[in-house]
Amino acid sequence: MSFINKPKVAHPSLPVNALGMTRRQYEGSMSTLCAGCGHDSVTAAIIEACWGLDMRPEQLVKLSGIGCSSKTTAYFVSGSHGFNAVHGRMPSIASGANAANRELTYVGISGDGDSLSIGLGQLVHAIRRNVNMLYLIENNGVYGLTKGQFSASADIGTKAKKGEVNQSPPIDPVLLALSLGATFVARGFSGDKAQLVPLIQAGMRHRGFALIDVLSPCVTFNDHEGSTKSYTFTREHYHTAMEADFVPPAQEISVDYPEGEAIPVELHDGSRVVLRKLGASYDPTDRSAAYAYIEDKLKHNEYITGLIHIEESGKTEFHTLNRSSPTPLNRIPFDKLSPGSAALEKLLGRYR
Amino acid sequence: MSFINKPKVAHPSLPVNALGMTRRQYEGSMSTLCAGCGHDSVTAAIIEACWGLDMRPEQLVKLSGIGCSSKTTAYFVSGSHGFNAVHGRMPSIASGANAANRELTYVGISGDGDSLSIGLGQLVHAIRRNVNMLYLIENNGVYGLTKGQFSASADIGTKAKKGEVNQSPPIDPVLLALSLGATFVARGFSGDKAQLVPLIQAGMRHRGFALIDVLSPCVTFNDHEGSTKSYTFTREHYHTAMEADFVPPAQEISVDYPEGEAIPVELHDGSRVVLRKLGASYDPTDRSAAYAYIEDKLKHNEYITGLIHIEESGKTEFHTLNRSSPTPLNRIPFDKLSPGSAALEKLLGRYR
Amino acid sequence: MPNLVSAPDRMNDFVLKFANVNGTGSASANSLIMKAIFRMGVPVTGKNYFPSNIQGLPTWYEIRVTRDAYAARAGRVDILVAMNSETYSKDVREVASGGYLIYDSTWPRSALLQRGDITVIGVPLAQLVNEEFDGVRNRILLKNIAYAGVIAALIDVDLEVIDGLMRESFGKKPKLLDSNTRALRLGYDYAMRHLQCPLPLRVQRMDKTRGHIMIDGNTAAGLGCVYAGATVGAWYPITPSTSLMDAFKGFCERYRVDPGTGERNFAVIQAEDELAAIGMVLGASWNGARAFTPTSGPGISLMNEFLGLAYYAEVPCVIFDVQRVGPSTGMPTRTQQADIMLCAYASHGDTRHVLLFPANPEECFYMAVKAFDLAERLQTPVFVMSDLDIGMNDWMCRDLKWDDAYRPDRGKILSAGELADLDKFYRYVDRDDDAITYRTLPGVNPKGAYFTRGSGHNQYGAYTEDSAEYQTVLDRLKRKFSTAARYVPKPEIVGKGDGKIGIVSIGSCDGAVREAIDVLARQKVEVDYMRIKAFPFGHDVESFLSLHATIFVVEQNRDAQLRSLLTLETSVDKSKLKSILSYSGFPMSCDPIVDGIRATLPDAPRLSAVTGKSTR
Amino acid sequence: MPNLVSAPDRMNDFVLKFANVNGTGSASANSLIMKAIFRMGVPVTGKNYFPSNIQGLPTWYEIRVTRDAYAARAGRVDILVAMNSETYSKDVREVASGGYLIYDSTWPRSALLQRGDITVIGVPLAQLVNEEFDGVRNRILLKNIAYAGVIAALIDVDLEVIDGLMRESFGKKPKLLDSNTRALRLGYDYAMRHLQCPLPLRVQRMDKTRGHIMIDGNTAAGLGCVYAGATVGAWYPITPSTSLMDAFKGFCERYRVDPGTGERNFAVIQAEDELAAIGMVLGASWNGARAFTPTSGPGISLMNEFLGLAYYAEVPCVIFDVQRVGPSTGMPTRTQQADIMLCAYASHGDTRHVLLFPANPEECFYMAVKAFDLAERLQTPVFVMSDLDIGMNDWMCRDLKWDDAYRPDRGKILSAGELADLDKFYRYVDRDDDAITYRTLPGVNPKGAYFTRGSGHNQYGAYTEDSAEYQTVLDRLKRKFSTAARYVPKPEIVGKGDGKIGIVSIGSCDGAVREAIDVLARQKVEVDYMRIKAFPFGHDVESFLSLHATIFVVEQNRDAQLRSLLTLETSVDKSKLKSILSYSGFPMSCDPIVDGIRATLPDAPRLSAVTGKSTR
Ligand SMILES: Cc1ncc(C[n+]2csc(CCOP(=O)(O)OP(=O)(O)O)c2C)c(N)n1
Ligand SMILES: Cc1ncc(C[n+]2csc(CCOP(=O)(O)OP(=O)(O)O)c2C)c(N)n1
Ligand code: SF4
Ligand code: SF4
Ligand SMILES: [Mg+2]
Ligand SMILES: [Mg+2]
Repeated sequence: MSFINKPKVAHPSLPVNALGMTRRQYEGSMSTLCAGCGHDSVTAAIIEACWGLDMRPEQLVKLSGIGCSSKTTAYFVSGSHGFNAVHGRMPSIASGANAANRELTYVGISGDGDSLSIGLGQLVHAIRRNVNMLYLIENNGVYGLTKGQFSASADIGTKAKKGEVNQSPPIDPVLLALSLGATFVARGFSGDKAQLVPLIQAGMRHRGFALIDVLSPCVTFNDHEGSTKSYTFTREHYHTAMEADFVPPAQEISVDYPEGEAIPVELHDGSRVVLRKLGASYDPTDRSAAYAYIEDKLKHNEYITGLIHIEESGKTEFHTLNRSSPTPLNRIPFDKLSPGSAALEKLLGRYR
Repeated sequence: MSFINKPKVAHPSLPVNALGMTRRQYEGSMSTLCAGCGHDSVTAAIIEACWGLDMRPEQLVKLSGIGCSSKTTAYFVSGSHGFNAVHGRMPSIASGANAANRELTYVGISGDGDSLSIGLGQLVHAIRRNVNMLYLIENNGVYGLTKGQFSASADIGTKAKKGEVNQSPPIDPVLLALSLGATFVARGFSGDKAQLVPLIQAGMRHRGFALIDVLSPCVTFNDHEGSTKSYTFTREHYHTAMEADFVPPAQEISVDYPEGEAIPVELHDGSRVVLRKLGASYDPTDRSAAYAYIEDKLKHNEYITGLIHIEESGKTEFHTLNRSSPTPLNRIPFDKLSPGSAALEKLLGRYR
Repeated sequence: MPNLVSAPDRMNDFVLKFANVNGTGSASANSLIMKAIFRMGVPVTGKNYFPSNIQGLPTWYEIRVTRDAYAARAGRVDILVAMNSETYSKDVREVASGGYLIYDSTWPRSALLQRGDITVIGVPLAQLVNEEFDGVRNRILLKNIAYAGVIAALIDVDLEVIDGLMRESFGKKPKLLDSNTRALRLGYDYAMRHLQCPLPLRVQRMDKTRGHIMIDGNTAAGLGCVYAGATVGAWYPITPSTSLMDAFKGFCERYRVDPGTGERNFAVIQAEDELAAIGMVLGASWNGARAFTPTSGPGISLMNEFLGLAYYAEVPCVIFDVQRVGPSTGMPTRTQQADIMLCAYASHGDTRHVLLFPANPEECFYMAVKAFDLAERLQTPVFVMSDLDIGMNDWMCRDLKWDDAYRPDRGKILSAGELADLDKFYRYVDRDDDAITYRTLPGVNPKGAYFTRGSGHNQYGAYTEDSAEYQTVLDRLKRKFSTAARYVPKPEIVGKGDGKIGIVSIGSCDGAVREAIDVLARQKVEVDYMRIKAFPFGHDVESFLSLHATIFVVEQNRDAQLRSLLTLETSVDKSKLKSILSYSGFPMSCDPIVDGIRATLPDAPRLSAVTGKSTR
Repeated sequence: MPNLVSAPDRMNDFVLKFANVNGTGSASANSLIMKAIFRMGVPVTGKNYFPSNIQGLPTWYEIRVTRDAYAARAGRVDILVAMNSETYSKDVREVASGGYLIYDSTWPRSALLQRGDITVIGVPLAQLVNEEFDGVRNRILLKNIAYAGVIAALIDVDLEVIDGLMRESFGKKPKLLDSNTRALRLGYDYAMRHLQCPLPLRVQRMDKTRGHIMIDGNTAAGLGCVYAGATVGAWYPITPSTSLMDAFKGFCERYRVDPGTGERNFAVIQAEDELAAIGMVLGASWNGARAFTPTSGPGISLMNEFLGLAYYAEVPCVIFDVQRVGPSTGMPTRTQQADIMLCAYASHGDTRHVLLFPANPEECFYMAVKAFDLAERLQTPVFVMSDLDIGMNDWMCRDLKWDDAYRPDRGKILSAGELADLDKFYRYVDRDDDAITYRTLPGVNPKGAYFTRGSGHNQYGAYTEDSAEYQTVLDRLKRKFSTAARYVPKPEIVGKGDGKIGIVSIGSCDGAVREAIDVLARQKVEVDYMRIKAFPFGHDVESFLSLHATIFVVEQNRDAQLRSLLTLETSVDKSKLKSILSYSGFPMSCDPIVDGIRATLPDAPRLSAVTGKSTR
């Protein structure tokens, strides 16, 4: 059984969604991040996305590692369970949780340090396993919570607050995910909520591992002149290549797109994302093409944003490959799990 | 000071190298691997390569993790120090060792399990750090030492000895290294020693991280019908795209290559690799091109072998970026390291 | 030929050891003999001493025929089948005086003629087999069956029984059945014709194995997980724990797959390493599934950080530590009990964990089930401390029984209804005064939502850096451990329990201890015995310790880790605790125990040379 | 205004606490005051209680003015500068009766008028600053300096001294110097004009800080690594250890870079995680460099597997564990001593590790050097067990001294020459009967080549699965630990050493213990004190324990981990060991010690309310 908590005071002015819930009811506890931190904007986008999806709070599971970014799971949808794991190990927690109950919506929030340094192995293998979840990296090029060391996503030539210049090649989460065969790869910018919300909604509804790399500047340690992850630099260098509109199941596709420009993709729950190429010269369903395009742009310091690649068959999703029963494993009645005394008696023959 | 051990009995029939050493003197203890294991052929190639390079045994450092492949460091060059680390963690040992003494030649031997599962994070970051070493993966698609479970390099559709079919996308070490900006990326086959030896020699002389993925079949657990890592399958599906000849410093390039076909690359010690394209339609110094080519071929189950990509500037090599003194850190006289009492006295002013 | 033992003496009471090369398929021949003896109603144990390698190195298989049903390693060899030229000389030395050595006389072995006090029997096995069969691999395999035939004749194993076993294994493969039967006869007939059969050391039908099975601990534990209703298993392969997950998977494919749809009621995840494996188990348990991971020492070391999270955030999980020889990679195919301290206190900060100590495969089955009940009841990690000897060797155990009335103890989980009735849910408030608080599962009711974290939290589940709030939770966790002491299995006590000398031990030492007690009894030395089954230690452990003046703590590690745990976690005066340690990597025999205890007795002539080494 | 303390009493003896919001730059203002008092020759300590967060949460800075030079937290507050509205009410409650509270009266604070037993002083700081300066950020920063000015006036800090300090920090930035000086005057003049200055709680010049410095333990440890000749540092950032590597790097950039070529005689590697960090340290040490890693609890948990390898393969390495509150992520910005058991026995299998326990920054410097000597001499991991209180707070210490005659003890490393003379080198043969064997470095001589492995090996360094060979090495490792006991620093013993009552403690408890001893002395209670500096414990530790009838073990964790280690690793009867535990996360004060000891005395009225809480 499940339970919808009605808006305590049905405030007439506040718009409600199909569950009769206001945006407020998707909020969490107060953020303790620095004023202006990109992560708070991402939190706002997630709240908007959940409200728009008419998400039942109890259907959502929030997971994270350790870092300023990882703290944000406490700042949205207080009606959902949250699991703040240890540093870099959230993917394994998410994989296990998802194995136990395939019905819920899993959202993992991580940082570039949490995901690309200590957590790289787990991230890569969660992608390989195609765990059905949205994995969102709040990417700021530094370790915020430990006061600004370079992370593995720091670009060559970027300058640290104390002046040090990074010279090691960055790990780009988008290229990484593409090279590993991820079925949903997107990039966003904390400063562009309009673009981010539908990406998050599509990612939540995608059947399989959906990675969104969100450029989310750290105002305290990486927002200065010479940093390639500052607000200014990001604003100047990000380009939407693949605009995505999200259309819920019931709804009609209202906007009418110019002939041939729109690519609608149906998600497993019946909702659709409509992709529109903005200058991008490749087919978003062609992974290799996407890789080549992104990599080429990165060489010129251009961050391509939008829904970069999608493959919606769900063929390799974890439970599909496992042939798991449709009933979540944590709800299968005990008598279907335990073979009982008769079977045991029979089995013992093998060992005599 | 260093020390050359002369052939105990200068056996006239056995050819000797510039150090007066026979191939025998580059051997190690007796292999305990299964008869026919691909890894033993790789060991033979390494012995040949070291002999051919007139390598002083004490100049070589052998490192490995845990696995059948990782055992092989005991089977070559008994005159070299060996470090058999814990499972998947050899890259960090190698990075530290290399930091302490930049003068020696570091060879890391690993397996697909050791490198792509438990060890993935360390491998990736050693590549990023561009540690000056040869990293050789003896890739058989399974965990040999633990009796044949699939590793992360198992191809989609490959069949296990017990019949199970793998459906998770493989991690290809070559694509991984290319996407991370590795400066020397090659692939070989344990069954093709002629191709492998010069690759190993070039990898040892390359200034920076040199990765060689060697297809090295496991006769006991992954050499059956239906496996894509069996001898038969590999023989049928590997194609040399970029032949590499190794030419030691002193030597002339003897072979005369047909006009325009040969691309000589000078390595930092003055030796050269001469690359010859065999059908490959890309420039081996162009990383993106290499990536696209390899990835496309892999889609059709074709393993491209040879020296796939090389960038010899050494610009991002660990010690270059660190601006380390040319004298190895482990040999700097103590008085150059410890500032002494006067300096301390002066420093204390800060803290009053 | 010399024969120092008189027949009736050693009937159904001797040790048979096979020296082979690994990867040559000798295992099936060896277990054929063992199984046959078992089916003749005679108790046996089988111990496999194999290398950490796949092919070509020495490997041994030891069958103890023990009419008294002792479970321990005998510590002597009466009949040695020397099939590995590499180890001939070493093997010859190992045979007890008056024993027998069988070798392949196809090639002359002067080395074997060294000893006059044993009987050396040559059989031209290779020659016989090569004349009869072709194919290199085929000949290697059948040579094993051939020597099995020779042994059958020599120790008088009922051919009918062996035939039955072979029919069962090759039933569907008539060709194989035929060649194996022929190979067996080849050896059997040769022995009957040329050797004096049977030997005085021989088998005679008894009725002591009825109601028993031969099984290894990993198989039993895997089966226990199926019966406990575990649905998620995450692991990373490591010897000697690998076969536990193989077993679980195998049983699930048999019992958990819908015949119609092929849908599976389980998920086995091969993780990328042990850090991920335990993470998956935590995620699944937190989400309401029964989940577990099997591993060994190195895996436990890697799980340390997550284990601290599980302790502090109170997430149930079950870990099987099939211990092997440490430190570090150590000897992966040898046995030890050296992870006790690590598991009891795993992770940084103030932590403590629940441990169960199975003594044999039978207990692996029951304790696997118990482990899940305890983990969910106590909301904390529970370790099942098995070892290579229990996990990978064949033990004779009583039939496993299952009570169909059993229902899992899921502990304090609030249902949707209970949540609806609550006006507010707080995760870490001690409502029942047993230091165990209520938890909720995702997907049930937004009122149950809470935030699980390894960072400082107060009893309401909120983040805190406040000392008092932090201490409230930490102090309750300490009290919870006292609650745990009441829930875990009580020790097994043998003897009046108040004699002067007491032995305290755990797990796979049990067989050796019981045998030592018999040996000592025959020497008029009386000792009581307490086998501890779990940590934390309860009242019974305390009282046994206080009732005995001298206590010998028997365990398989260098640093007396069980003794350390007793010293720290009970009120015992440690000067009372004497250690008897065995950390050779081989399963324990009774000798060191007998010697150790006798050495402390006033009138102690070292009798073990006679007593200990004799199996009776 | 009420004033319950008479002036002379509290001269140079009171506690000043600043309540701020983190990320507002209050730190510089607070340390300005502390440094000024220090320069006036008056002993001080500064303790920073900050949140695990970057900006916007409450943070406190506590300055103890202590003419008796006590190092511990006082456990009381006399003057509170309440600059954080969020915590006003909590802060007000904390002021000791008769104390003072200063707040920003720009906005009325009715909440402050709750207490009649303290003096509340309002200063319109925001108003003053806003009138004088512009720029949001600028005003926030200068407001801090302004209240520093107010405090200077109230407690009579010499303005000259403060000006001097400001000139030093802003010397090259005249604009900043000017605005800061003006802000300081702003507060100072206002106070002089409107408030009764100075307060009875005030500072007066002394000459007790000559030959001393104010430094934190991480800086001192980082400096120690430079002086010890460490060339490779590998780490992964984690509070509270991060500043140790920052310091090392900073000093190296000053002392280890060739001015001409810019070539660097060091390498600092930011690893991808702690598993890699310790791996790099092992690789570098194995290869002959002095290498180290600073970390905290979670890092130690992750290093467990590698630590077992280092122990068994005998690879030197130095680990700084700057302990924080556990378990799990715990409270990263609070202090504790709860990794003792983990570090002593880290990793699976039978292992044991060497620990050093610095008590203050001064010892961090010397013990850093000692750690490298011990690690190389003993060829094993050595842990320096610091904590957040020592590592990140400013302590008054004696000047650090360096003996230019010092040469590193590299231990038993065979030179090229020695190797040439050997006919054969064996890595693990105990040639000197001290259980320490000879090692060789790569690149020197092929005769020195050996194979380092965590798998079973014999004394010749060869792979083995043979019990006897395995045990030979494992037994020597155990003996090596006894050798270690002779090499590590001896305990520091205060008192006759044979009184009835003894206190045993470690590390940062030292200040609180010494103060408690004074308090008790004034109550005619005599106690001896042993501060343990290292594990394994040597003879001196044993004899102190045996000489005292009652022993109080004082430590900062829940589970009495030091007491546990003493119970296991000495012959002491544990019933003699009483625990005094503090695990609130705040540095220890003398109160619990005084209370704990008095409580056990027959005639014990709890005096601490008076004694403990008073700082004299
Ligand atoms: C095992 C472990 N090592 C180190 C830390 C310290 N630590 C906390 S957060 C963090 C990095 C966070 O960086 P990122 O993931 O990018 O998050 P951000 O703060 O930048 O949003 C580190 C190193 C830790 N908590 N645990
Ligand atoms: C921490 C840890 N986990 C698991 C193991 C067990 N183990 C040993 S080797 C190995 C896999 C080896 O596979 P690979 O690297 O491909 O080497 P191969 O044997 O195939 O050459 C595993 C899982 C271990 N030694 N240590
Ligand atoms: S430090 Fe950076 S990442 Fe962390 S909260 Fe502040 S702005 Fe955000
Ligand atoms: S098991 Fe496979 S990988 Fe290991 S030695 Fe045998 S053939 Fe080689
Ligand atoms: Mg970040
Ligand atoms: Mg492999």
